[in-house]
Amino acid sequence: MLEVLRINLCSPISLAFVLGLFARIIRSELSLPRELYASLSIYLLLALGLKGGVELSHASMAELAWPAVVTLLLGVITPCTAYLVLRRIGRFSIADSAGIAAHYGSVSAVTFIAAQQFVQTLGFPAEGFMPTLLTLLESPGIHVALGIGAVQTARMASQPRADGSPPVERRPLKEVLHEVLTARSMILLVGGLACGFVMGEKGYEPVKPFFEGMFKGALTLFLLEMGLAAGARLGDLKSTGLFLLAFGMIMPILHGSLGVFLGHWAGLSIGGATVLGAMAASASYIAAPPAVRMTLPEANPTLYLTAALAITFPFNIVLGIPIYFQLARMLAGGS
Amino acid sequence: MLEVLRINLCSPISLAFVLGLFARIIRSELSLPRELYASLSIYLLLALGLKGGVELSHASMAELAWPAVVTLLLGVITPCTAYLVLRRIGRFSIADSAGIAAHYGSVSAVTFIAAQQFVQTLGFPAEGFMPTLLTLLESPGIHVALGIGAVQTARMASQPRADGSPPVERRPLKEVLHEVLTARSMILLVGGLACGFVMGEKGYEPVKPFFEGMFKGALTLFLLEMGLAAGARLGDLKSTGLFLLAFGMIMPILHGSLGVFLGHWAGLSIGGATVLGAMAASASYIAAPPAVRMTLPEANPTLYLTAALAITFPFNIVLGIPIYFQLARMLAGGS
Amino acid sequence: MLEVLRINLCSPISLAFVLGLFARIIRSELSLPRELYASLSIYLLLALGLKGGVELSHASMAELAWPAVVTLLLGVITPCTAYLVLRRIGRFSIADSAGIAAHYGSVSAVTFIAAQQFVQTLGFPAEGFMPTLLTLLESPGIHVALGIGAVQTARMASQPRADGSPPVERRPLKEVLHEVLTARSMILLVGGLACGFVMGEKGYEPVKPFFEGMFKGALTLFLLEMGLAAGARLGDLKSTGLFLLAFGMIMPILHGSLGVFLGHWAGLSIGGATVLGAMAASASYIAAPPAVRMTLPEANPTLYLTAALAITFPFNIVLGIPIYFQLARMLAGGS
Amino acid sequence: MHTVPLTLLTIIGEGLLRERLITEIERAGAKGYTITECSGSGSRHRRVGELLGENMKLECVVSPEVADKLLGILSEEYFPHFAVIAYLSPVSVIRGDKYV
Amino acid sequence: MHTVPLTLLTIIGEGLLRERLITEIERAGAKGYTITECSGSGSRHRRVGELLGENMKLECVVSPEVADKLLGILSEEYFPHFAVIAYLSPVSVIRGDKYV
Amino acid sequence: MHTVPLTLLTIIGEGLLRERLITEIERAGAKGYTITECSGSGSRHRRVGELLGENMKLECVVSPEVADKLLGILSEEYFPHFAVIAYLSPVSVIRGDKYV
Ligand SMILES: Nc1ncnc2c1ncn2[C@@H]1O[C@H](COP(=O)(O)O)[C@@H](O)[C@H]1O
Ligand SMILES: Nc1ncnc2c1ncn2[C@@H]1O[C@H](COP(=O)(O)O)[C@@H](O)[C@H]1O
Ligand SMILES: Nc1ncnc2c1ncn2[C@@H]1O[C@H](COP(=O)(O)O)[C@@H](O)[C@H]1O
Ligand code: NA
Ligand code: NA
Ligand code: NA
Repeated sequence: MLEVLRINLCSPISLAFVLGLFARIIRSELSLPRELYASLSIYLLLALGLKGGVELSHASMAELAWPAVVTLLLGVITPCTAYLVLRRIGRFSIADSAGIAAHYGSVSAVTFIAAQQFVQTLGFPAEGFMPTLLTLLESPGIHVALGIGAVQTARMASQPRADGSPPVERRPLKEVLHEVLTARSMILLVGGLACGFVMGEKGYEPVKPFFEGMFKGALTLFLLEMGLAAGARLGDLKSTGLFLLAFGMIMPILHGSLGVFLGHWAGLSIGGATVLGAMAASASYIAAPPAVRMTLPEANPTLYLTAALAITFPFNIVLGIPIYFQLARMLAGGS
Repeated sequence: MLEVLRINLCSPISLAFVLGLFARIIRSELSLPRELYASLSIYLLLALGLKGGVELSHASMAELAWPAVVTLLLGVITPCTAYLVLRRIGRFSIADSAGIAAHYGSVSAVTFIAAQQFVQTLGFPAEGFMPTLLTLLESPGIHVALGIGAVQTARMASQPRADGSPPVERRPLKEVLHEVLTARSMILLVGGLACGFVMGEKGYEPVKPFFEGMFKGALTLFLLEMGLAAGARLGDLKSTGLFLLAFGMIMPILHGSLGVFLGHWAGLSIGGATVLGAMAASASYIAAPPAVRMTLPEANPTLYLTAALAITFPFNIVLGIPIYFQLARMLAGGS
Repeated sequence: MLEVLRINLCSPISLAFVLGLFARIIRSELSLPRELYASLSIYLLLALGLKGGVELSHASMAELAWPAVVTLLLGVITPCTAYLVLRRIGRFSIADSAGIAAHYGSVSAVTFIAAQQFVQTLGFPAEGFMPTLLTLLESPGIHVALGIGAVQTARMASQPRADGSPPVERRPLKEVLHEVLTARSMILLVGGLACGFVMGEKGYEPVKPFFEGMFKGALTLFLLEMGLAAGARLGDLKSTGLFLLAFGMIMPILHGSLGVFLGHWAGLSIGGATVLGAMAASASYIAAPPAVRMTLPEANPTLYLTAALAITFPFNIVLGIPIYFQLARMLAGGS
Repeated sequence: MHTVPLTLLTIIGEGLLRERLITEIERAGAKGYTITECSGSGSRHRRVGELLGENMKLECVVSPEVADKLLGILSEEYFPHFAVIAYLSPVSVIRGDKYV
Repeated sequence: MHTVPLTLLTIIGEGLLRERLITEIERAGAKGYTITECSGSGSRHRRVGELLGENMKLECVVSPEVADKLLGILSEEYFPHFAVIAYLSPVSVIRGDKYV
Repeated sequence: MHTVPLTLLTIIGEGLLRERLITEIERAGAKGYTITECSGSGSRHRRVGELLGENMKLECVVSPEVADKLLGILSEEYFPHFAVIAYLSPVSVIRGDKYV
């Protein structure tokens, strides 16, 4: 385990993240241009999709079926457990509980990629169809949690305006769904998968140096920015309290273990189960925040952004992934 | 022909374009940062120029002469045919006809690149000096069309102001020429050609992984953005009318065939003739729009932008290039 | 010497710089997006650091000691010589002299990289720990020069405000130091060195295609932008006068020769001494300008920006580096 | 030139609200608007373009009535939950009918 | 502080006009200007930074006379063909002679 | 809506001054501010985002007293050495106590 941890800590990904964190802690002016951040995330998601699509063309439906089912299951269970823990034990308001739960029900693409790279480095590559599972896990959790929030606050019943017109905010659920399904990350991932699937190995060949050769380097740069973003939130840790700190590290272990178990049960390899565990354990900080902000404006953004970005993300990158891997290996050994 | 079409449709370039188009049609929020778009276009033009320059150092003046002559000829003929068709058959206003003609008289660098990649994939690489022809075709068509517009409207005779000073807009032709010749795309292409020529194979070697290895991947990303831009214009198709829709697909076939014929006649290979055809068939959406907007402000931008970007560009990428290739192959077979 | 000059002039780096310069001279609208410039400089500095860190893990403290000492020495001597020449011979004001001296006491990372590439191309690679020296030379010169300026003008004694509060500008020296030490370029270089050191060859392997394979191409693009920036300052040459023009070319030769001598004396190879010479000869245009602007607002920015960017930078890239190389070779031959 | 006095309504706040606020002002009768990206700080802390995006400034030239109506909507439905401020300033335009 | 009343002229429109409008205002006597990138919508449809580029906002502090002269030029030569609007607002500055 | 008259202070100048100016206005009593990137030209030549960075526009809604105090500081300590201008304009806000 210690050796696994050491390898993980000395990877360019972890080091870049730590460098970013460190730069913020010593209050350096270093910052990546916003457009570079956006460009890198577009590149990473599209590359992930393309590669996944090319590999998907080799996979059979049968292989995919059970993993897909357990992934969707995770998308329903994790927002509920997160909500219950926050509301009952943490005593957060309904809006705050639902808002944070939406983040933990969804998934962080970078955590996914980091887990994928990690198991590959150790010689246990995950299944080629994992990016497909990633797309399945992205949105259900957000909707489940926002649904809980809506039902609990009965917020939908807000009054029409003096002149009889409905307030702009009261958007039909269809609209929210459309927004999440057509979100940038969805289009790039699903679109990439489709394009990769259609072009196949042969079409992929000429663009491989760009989308595969550069991938790890681009990811390193991206994690520098993630470190900077997480570092900027460290100061908020004081105001968010000890409970959230514990939540942000224990919840991932619970969700991650569940993910590993279900993945193993569904027939995934050690690498695949590890990655599914990391997905379940991760909290979204791309898709969830705007959806929550617009639908549950009463929820305090500091809470969910800090938990997802400054606690759970680094926890998973540094400690979580090796733990899920260890667990997956134990399970595989025992089966 | 069908096989050629299939190969073209399953290439990363076409698929990325379709993905962009699709994202706009389902009203996704996906958009590439403007700076990424600008960076990619700078990269593509410079890479094109450098590569072309390195290869130009192997070419003899004699080989280049006739192809250059027919290229310039195309730069004079195509804006005139486009203008006449628009004005006489389409019954567009003088300004609109001249404005659209300026776009079809110039050339789209991305269409050029797509054609180049296409013939290369099929094993019929175009001549190394093609980028030189691209630079020759970029500006004449714009000037010819704007000249026609100016003469026809006698717009140059606008009144001086009350205080006797001339209006700012009345710019001497020299200025317009300077603008087009020093435009970004010109500098990058011509400058790249010159740099590539001077550095030669040996100087090019160390930067090859960047400028050549990444080229197709970067092009794929660029076409995603082109698809988004074209998709944003699809809605305007309704207001621009059926005639422009037909024009945007038939004119390229005519200009493209002419280009292939002249290219073949001037001694170009099958690949070279195909690329020259694609150049003649293509409509500019980088150099032409601002020149037309500033010189012929009465022309409706919706018309020329929609025709060039939402009709002719996709038509060429998906159908046109394979057609010009088929034609070039027939000509070569019959000669 | 002539052959060395020719090789240098036909390198992609020099050619791209000249292209940028040329584009500005003919008043082209070409410009790189600011974010691309920022992204490239982040990439170059981080890549430089990482590579240097990986190689540092092979170096012994003993090898590094003397080169580090002479580098720090250069950081103290060069701002003083520059100040004296400017103040005594050039008759510049105290603020202007100190401001310009701060630039010549610090170092230009791009000049460093260009020198490194140059000696490598010629088969005389510099020591792997050179980036470490670069970080040592970045800040001392700025502080020495600003210190001279502060002492000479006794500017620190400015009056408190009417209401008794101190003016915002009067920052304790600790703050200025913090700013320079945590500046973007410092974090990226030093951070990159540390990360590279920790990850070692094995961790570096997967990100090498990105950080090493793309390096020269990215540098080429960056020099295009440098050419544009230098070209934009050419017009100011008229107002800055002949003395500064001479200063911007003679000072680098003096500082460069001193650097080569000290480097040779400290045991550096021909390549290493050349690079140390180029570092000493170069003038900073990243770290120094904002520090000088904020601390010595009376100093005229046109003077220091034009000298550093439009005179000394191109001089070093085109002529200086080959000269320092020639000198280093002579010294090595004579020893 | 003959100018007409109108009101410039400036709304500054979280960029996420962009589409929603555009819908609001168009429904209230604004004939156009201009949006600028910005950053800033107020009672709800410094906001400088993090994960939830930058601030934006939305400006529209409208009649005093439309401005008043929009201020009402903003203060009731936006000020409580979102980081938003709004203010009015007097402007003079030519072709006043373009804006009302 | 002693302040002087002057006029702030704001011109919003297609970014392509940048150089031409700068020439206009300098010829009319403006001593400085500030340009911001923006996007927007008006009678000539939504313009959000497509192929013809974004909108821009050009602001200059000028004397009322210069402002009036510029409004005249804009309304005659620019409003008919280009997507442009302009408005005036009252401002107070110190060192008033800097602007006239 | 019931609105309160306040003052909008606009400061335009070198982007490098950002942090220093924020400190100034906060010390003077401003409760918030908004910053926009811009470029421009004035008596100290055209400045378009070169090595020393672009210009910035800092806007804050404040009481007339705070505005006056800030104009004083600016004109004494900033106008002589830095490329900066500042002007005041009248605005109306609701929830006026938020700004003072
Ligand atoms: N009422 C308005 N308020 C604020 N900005 C406007 C308004 N109308 C137009 N604009 C801006 O001016 C540009 C040109 O307007 P137009 O000529 O009406 O298309 C638009 O793209 C907007 O940025
Ligand atoms: N007094 C002020 N002057 C200028 N802008 C302000 C002021 N107060 C707030 N803002 C802007 O309005 C946004 C939201 O303010 P708030 O709701 O107070 O957090 C801030 O992020 C600032 O951009
Ligand atoms: N008359 C003006 N109107 C609008 N902005 C101005 C004016 N004069 C100067 N500026 C802005 O203020 C900055 C500094 O001006 P200056 O100190 O005159 O060089 C310029 O770069 C412009 O952005
Ligand atoms: Na999760
Ligand atoms: Na054409
Ligand atoms: Na130096």
